[in-house]
Amino acid sequence: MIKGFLVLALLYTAALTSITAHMLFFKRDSHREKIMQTLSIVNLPTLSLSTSYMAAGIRGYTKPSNPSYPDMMPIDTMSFVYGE
Amino acid sequence: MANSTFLRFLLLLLYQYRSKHAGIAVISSLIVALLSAVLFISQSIQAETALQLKAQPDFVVQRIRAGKRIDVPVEWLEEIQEINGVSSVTPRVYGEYYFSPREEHFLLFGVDFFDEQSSKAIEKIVQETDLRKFLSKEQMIVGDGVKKFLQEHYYKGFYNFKNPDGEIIKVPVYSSFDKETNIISNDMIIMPMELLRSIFAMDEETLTDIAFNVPNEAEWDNVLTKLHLLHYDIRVITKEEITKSYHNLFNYKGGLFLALYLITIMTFILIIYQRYAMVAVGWSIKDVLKLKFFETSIIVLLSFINGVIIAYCYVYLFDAPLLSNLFLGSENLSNEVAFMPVVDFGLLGSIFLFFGIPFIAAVLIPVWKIAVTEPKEAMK
Amino acid sequence: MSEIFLSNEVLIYLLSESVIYVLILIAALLSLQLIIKWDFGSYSEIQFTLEKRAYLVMTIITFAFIVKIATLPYFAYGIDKLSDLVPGAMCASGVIGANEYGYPLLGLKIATVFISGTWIIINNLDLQSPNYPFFRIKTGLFLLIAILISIELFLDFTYFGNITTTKPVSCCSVTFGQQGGSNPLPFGLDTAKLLVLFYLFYFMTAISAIGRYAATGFVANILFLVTAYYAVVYFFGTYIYELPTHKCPFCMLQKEYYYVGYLVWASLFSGTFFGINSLPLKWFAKKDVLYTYKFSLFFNTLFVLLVSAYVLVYYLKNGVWL
Amino acid sequence: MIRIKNLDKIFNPSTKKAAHVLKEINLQINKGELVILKGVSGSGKSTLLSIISAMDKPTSGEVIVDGKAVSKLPDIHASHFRANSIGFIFQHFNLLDELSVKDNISIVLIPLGLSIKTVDEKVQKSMELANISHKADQQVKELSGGEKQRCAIARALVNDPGIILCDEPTANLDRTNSLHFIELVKTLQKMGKTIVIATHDPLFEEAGFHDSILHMSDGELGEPK
Repeated sequence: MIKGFLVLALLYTAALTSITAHMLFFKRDSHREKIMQTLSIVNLPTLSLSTSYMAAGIRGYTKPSNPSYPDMMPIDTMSFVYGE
Repeated sequence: MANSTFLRFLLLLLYQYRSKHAGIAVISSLIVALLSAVLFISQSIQAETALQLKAQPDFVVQRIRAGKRIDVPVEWLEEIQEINGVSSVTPRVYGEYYFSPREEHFLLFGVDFFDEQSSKAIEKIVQETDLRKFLSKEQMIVGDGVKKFLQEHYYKGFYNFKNPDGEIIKVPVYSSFDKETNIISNDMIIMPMELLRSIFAMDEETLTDIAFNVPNEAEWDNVLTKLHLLHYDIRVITKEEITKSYHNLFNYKGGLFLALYLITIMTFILIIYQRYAMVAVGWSIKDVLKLKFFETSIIVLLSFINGVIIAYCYVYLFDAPLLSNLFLGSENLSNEVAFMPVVDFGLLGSIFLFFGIPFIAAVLIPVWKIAVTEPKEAMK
Repeated sequence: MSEIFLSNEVLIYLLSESVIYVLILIAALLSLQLIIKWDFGSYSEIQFTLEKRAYLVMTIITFAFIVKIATLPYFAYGIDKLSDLVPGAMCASGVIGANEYGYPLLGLKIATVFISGTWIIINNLDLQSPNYPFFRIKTGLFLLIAILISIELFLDFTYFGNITTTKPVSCCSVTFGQQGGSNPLPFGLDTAKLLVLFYLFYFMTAISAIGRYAATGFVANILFLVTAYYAVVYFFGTYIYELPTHKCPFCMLQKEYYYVGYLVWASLFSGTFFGINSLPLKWFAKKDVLYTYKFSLFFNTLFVLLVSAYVLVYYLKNGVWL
Repeated sequence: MIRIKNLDKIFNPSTKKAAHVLKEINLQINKGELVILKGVSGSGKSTLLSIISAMDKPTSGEVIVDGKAVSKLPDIHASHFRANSIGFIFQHFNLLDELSVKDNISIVLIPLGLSIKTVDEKVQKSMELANISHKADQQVKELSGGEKQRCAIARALVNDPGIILCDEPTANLDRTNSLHFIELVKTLQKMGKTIVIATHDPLFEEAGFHDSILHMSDGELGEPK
C-alpha cells in the first residue's frame, strides 16, 4: 500500500520536474526576438485573430457590428470570450 | 498531523476506498485541467501582447469621415513631424483583402523598402532573403496561415489578387514567415507599398494611418491638443487605449466560469461518504473531522496537480488544439499558435483558490454529519 | 458593471470571499442560537445537540479564517495585477488609492486577520479544558468578527466596483515620496532617529518575549509594528529597490523583487501578532500561553534579520550607503 | 470502580414520543468485578452501557468512573476517556470490512498519537490475547463470525482498558464460539479487568456467573440474586 503511494509520489515528482524543466529551458529569447523583428516591419499592434470579416476584434479599433442593424451585436462573433 | 499513525491510516483509507475516490478525482482533475488550460492560454497570449505593446507606437492618427475611417493624405506626415516632441513618425499602408468564395481574408501590409529599419528587419526575419532579389520583382512574403491557404487552393507560389476594377494582379510568393511568429503573422502578407496601393486601388498620395511616438509622457496631452487643432476629422488612438482593450480581450465573461461551476457541483453529488463508527472506539468528533478534512484535501490537492499537469501538456506541448480557437477564433484562416509557457505562482494560486475553496467548503457540513454519529447508531 | 470585475484575479478573489462569507453567515446564525440557548450545566437533549453543533461552528470558522488569512496576500497580488489596467498605477499602491474605500478595506482586512488569529488560539485553549470555559468569549468574539467581515465584504464590492479605468491615479512615488520637502515621518523624526527607535523597540519585544513579560510585550509590539512600517517604507524599502527615491510598501510584492514583500510583511505581522496576543491570552487562560512568546521572538527576529540583510548586502556589494 | 448515582435517561423528553428508558439506577461496580446485565431487548441495557462509556449523556444523575464524573464531559474529553479506559465489544462487531484485522484494531490507537512502533506492538499483543494473530493481514469481510468476534475483542483490548463493556456479545455467535467467548471473559477477569456484559443469552448462567447477574426490565434494575 505504502509502496503504491511512493510510486505515485515519484510519478508526480517526475512530471512536475519535467514541466519545470520545459518551462525553464523554453527558448523564450529567440521566440521574443522573432516576434519583435516581425513587429518592427509592420508597426501594427495586432494579433492574428481568426475572426470573421465583420468582427473587427482589435484590428480596426472598431467594435464588431452587424451591418444591417448597427446597434445589435452580432451573436456569431467572439464576444463570448472577449470582455468587450 | 505529526502523528504518523494518523497518516498511515489516512493513506490506508484512501487506498482501500480508491475506486470511490478515483471517480471524484478524475472529474475534478478534468475541471481543473479545463480551467487551467483556459487560464494558461490567456496568460500566454497576454504575455505576448504585453511584449508587442512595448514595441508599439504611442499614437496612431486616423482620418474619420461619416463615422468611417478613410485614407490619410501624405501631407499629414510632415505636419505631424513638425509638432515638437514627436519622433519616429511612420506611415502605414495596410488593409484586409477579402477572398469571397471562402469568406476568408488576409491582412495585406505595405512596406516602404527605402526605409532602412524595416528592410534590415526583413533581412533578419526571413532567412536567406536577398533584399535586392526580393525587390527586383513585385513579390510578397506570406504568413504561415496564408501559405497553407495557398497550398489548399492549388496556387503554386503565387496568388491572383483582383483589384476593385476587376483587374487581376499576379503576385509571386517570395518567402514565408517563421511558424513561431504565427500569433501575429498568421494571416499577414507583406509586399511593397506601391503594389499594395494598386491592389486596393488607393490613391498614390494617401496612407492608411500614421503612427508616431512621443517619448516624453508629460507632453502627451499637449500633442493631443495640437493634433486636434490641426484637423477636425482626426481620430487619435493612444497606446493606453490599445493596452486596455488588449487587457480586456482575454479576461472573459462569467459564462465559462458558471458552466465550470455547474460541473463542480455535480461532482459533489457523486461524493457519497462512508460512515465510520469510530466514535465508539475512542475517536472524538474533532478526530473524525480531521480525518475527513485531510481525506478531502488530499483529493483536492491531487486533482489540482493532475489538472495543472494535464493543462500544461495540453497547452504548451500540444499547443491547445480546439481550445485555442476559442481565443483566436476559427472564422478565418486556421491558426496554429505555439504558446510560450507562462506560469507563475499567482496563476496557480488563482486556480487553487477557485477550485479548492468551494470544494472543501461544500463538504464541511456533510463531513460534520458523519462525525456526529448518534451513539445508538455507533453501537449498531 | 465595471470592467474591473472581469479581471480573473478580482473575479476569483470576490468569489472566494463570497463563499467564505456564506460559511461565516451559517456559522453566525448557529452561534447566535448557541449563545442564547447554551447552558453547559444542563443535561437536556438540546444542550447535547448544541454541543455537537458547536463543533460544526468551530470547524466552519477555523476553515473560514484560514482561508481569510490566505486571501490577504492574494488580495495584494490581485490589486497589484490591476495596476496594468488602472492608468497611472505602477503597483498596488496606486490601485488601492484609486478610491476612498481602498485603504479602509486594507486596514479592515489586516484587523480581521489579527482578530481571527486570536480566535483560533482561544478556541484551541477552550477545547483543551473539560468545561468550555471560554465558550461565551469566543462566540462573542466570533460574532464581532462576523460583523467586521460583513463590512469587509461590502467594502470589497464597493471598492472594486468603484475603480474606474479612465481616471488616472497617483503612483507610489507621489503617495509616499517627499512632497515639497516636507517630512513624511510622524513626530518630526528623521531617518537616523527612526532606525534607533526601530532597533530599540525590537530589543524590547525580544526581551519581553524571552522574559515573558506579557504587558511590556503588548506595548512594545504595537510600537514596533508602527515604527517597522515606517522604517520599511522610508528606509529598508529603498535598499530592497536599490534606489534612494523609491519609497513604497507595495512594489516589493512584485516579481522584480522576487516577491520578497510577502515575506517581509508576513513575518512582521506574524511576529507582532503573537507578541500583542500574549497579553489578552494570558488574561483568558490565567497563565502564559508559551508558544506565543516563542513565535513572536522567532518572526520578529526573522523580520529584522531580513530587512537588515538587505542593507548589509547592499553595502558589501557597492561599498556605499544609499 | 464505576459508581452510578440516581441515573435517569429519557429520550425525547417533553414530546409525545418521550421514552423513559432508565429509571433511578443506582449501582456500584468494583474494580475487577464482573457484572452481567440481563433483560429482554429494550430494557435499557445498551443505553446504560453507552452512558457508562460517555457516548450518551444521562437526563439526570451521575456516572463516576475512577473518581471522575464522565457524564458531563465535552466530546474531546469523553473520547479521551473512552480511548484510555474503555474497551467496547458490540453485537454487530462494528468493524470496517475493507480493512485488515490489524488495521481495524489499530483504529482505536490513532487519536492517541503514539508512534507506529508502539502501535504495532500493542496491536500484536492484543491479537495474541484474543487468538487472532494468524489472520492479522486478512480483510475483515473474509472472516467467519467467530473470527470477527475475536477481532472485535482484540480491538477492545488494544488500549489496555480497565473496563470492558460488552453489548450482546454472543448474539451473532454459535454455541461453540459463545463458549470460547465465555472462556476469554474468565481470562480477562483473572487479569483484573472490570467487565460489564449486557446480554439475554442463558449461556452465561450455565457458565457459572450466577452471583453477578443483575436483572433489568423497563429501565429498572432488579436486586442481585
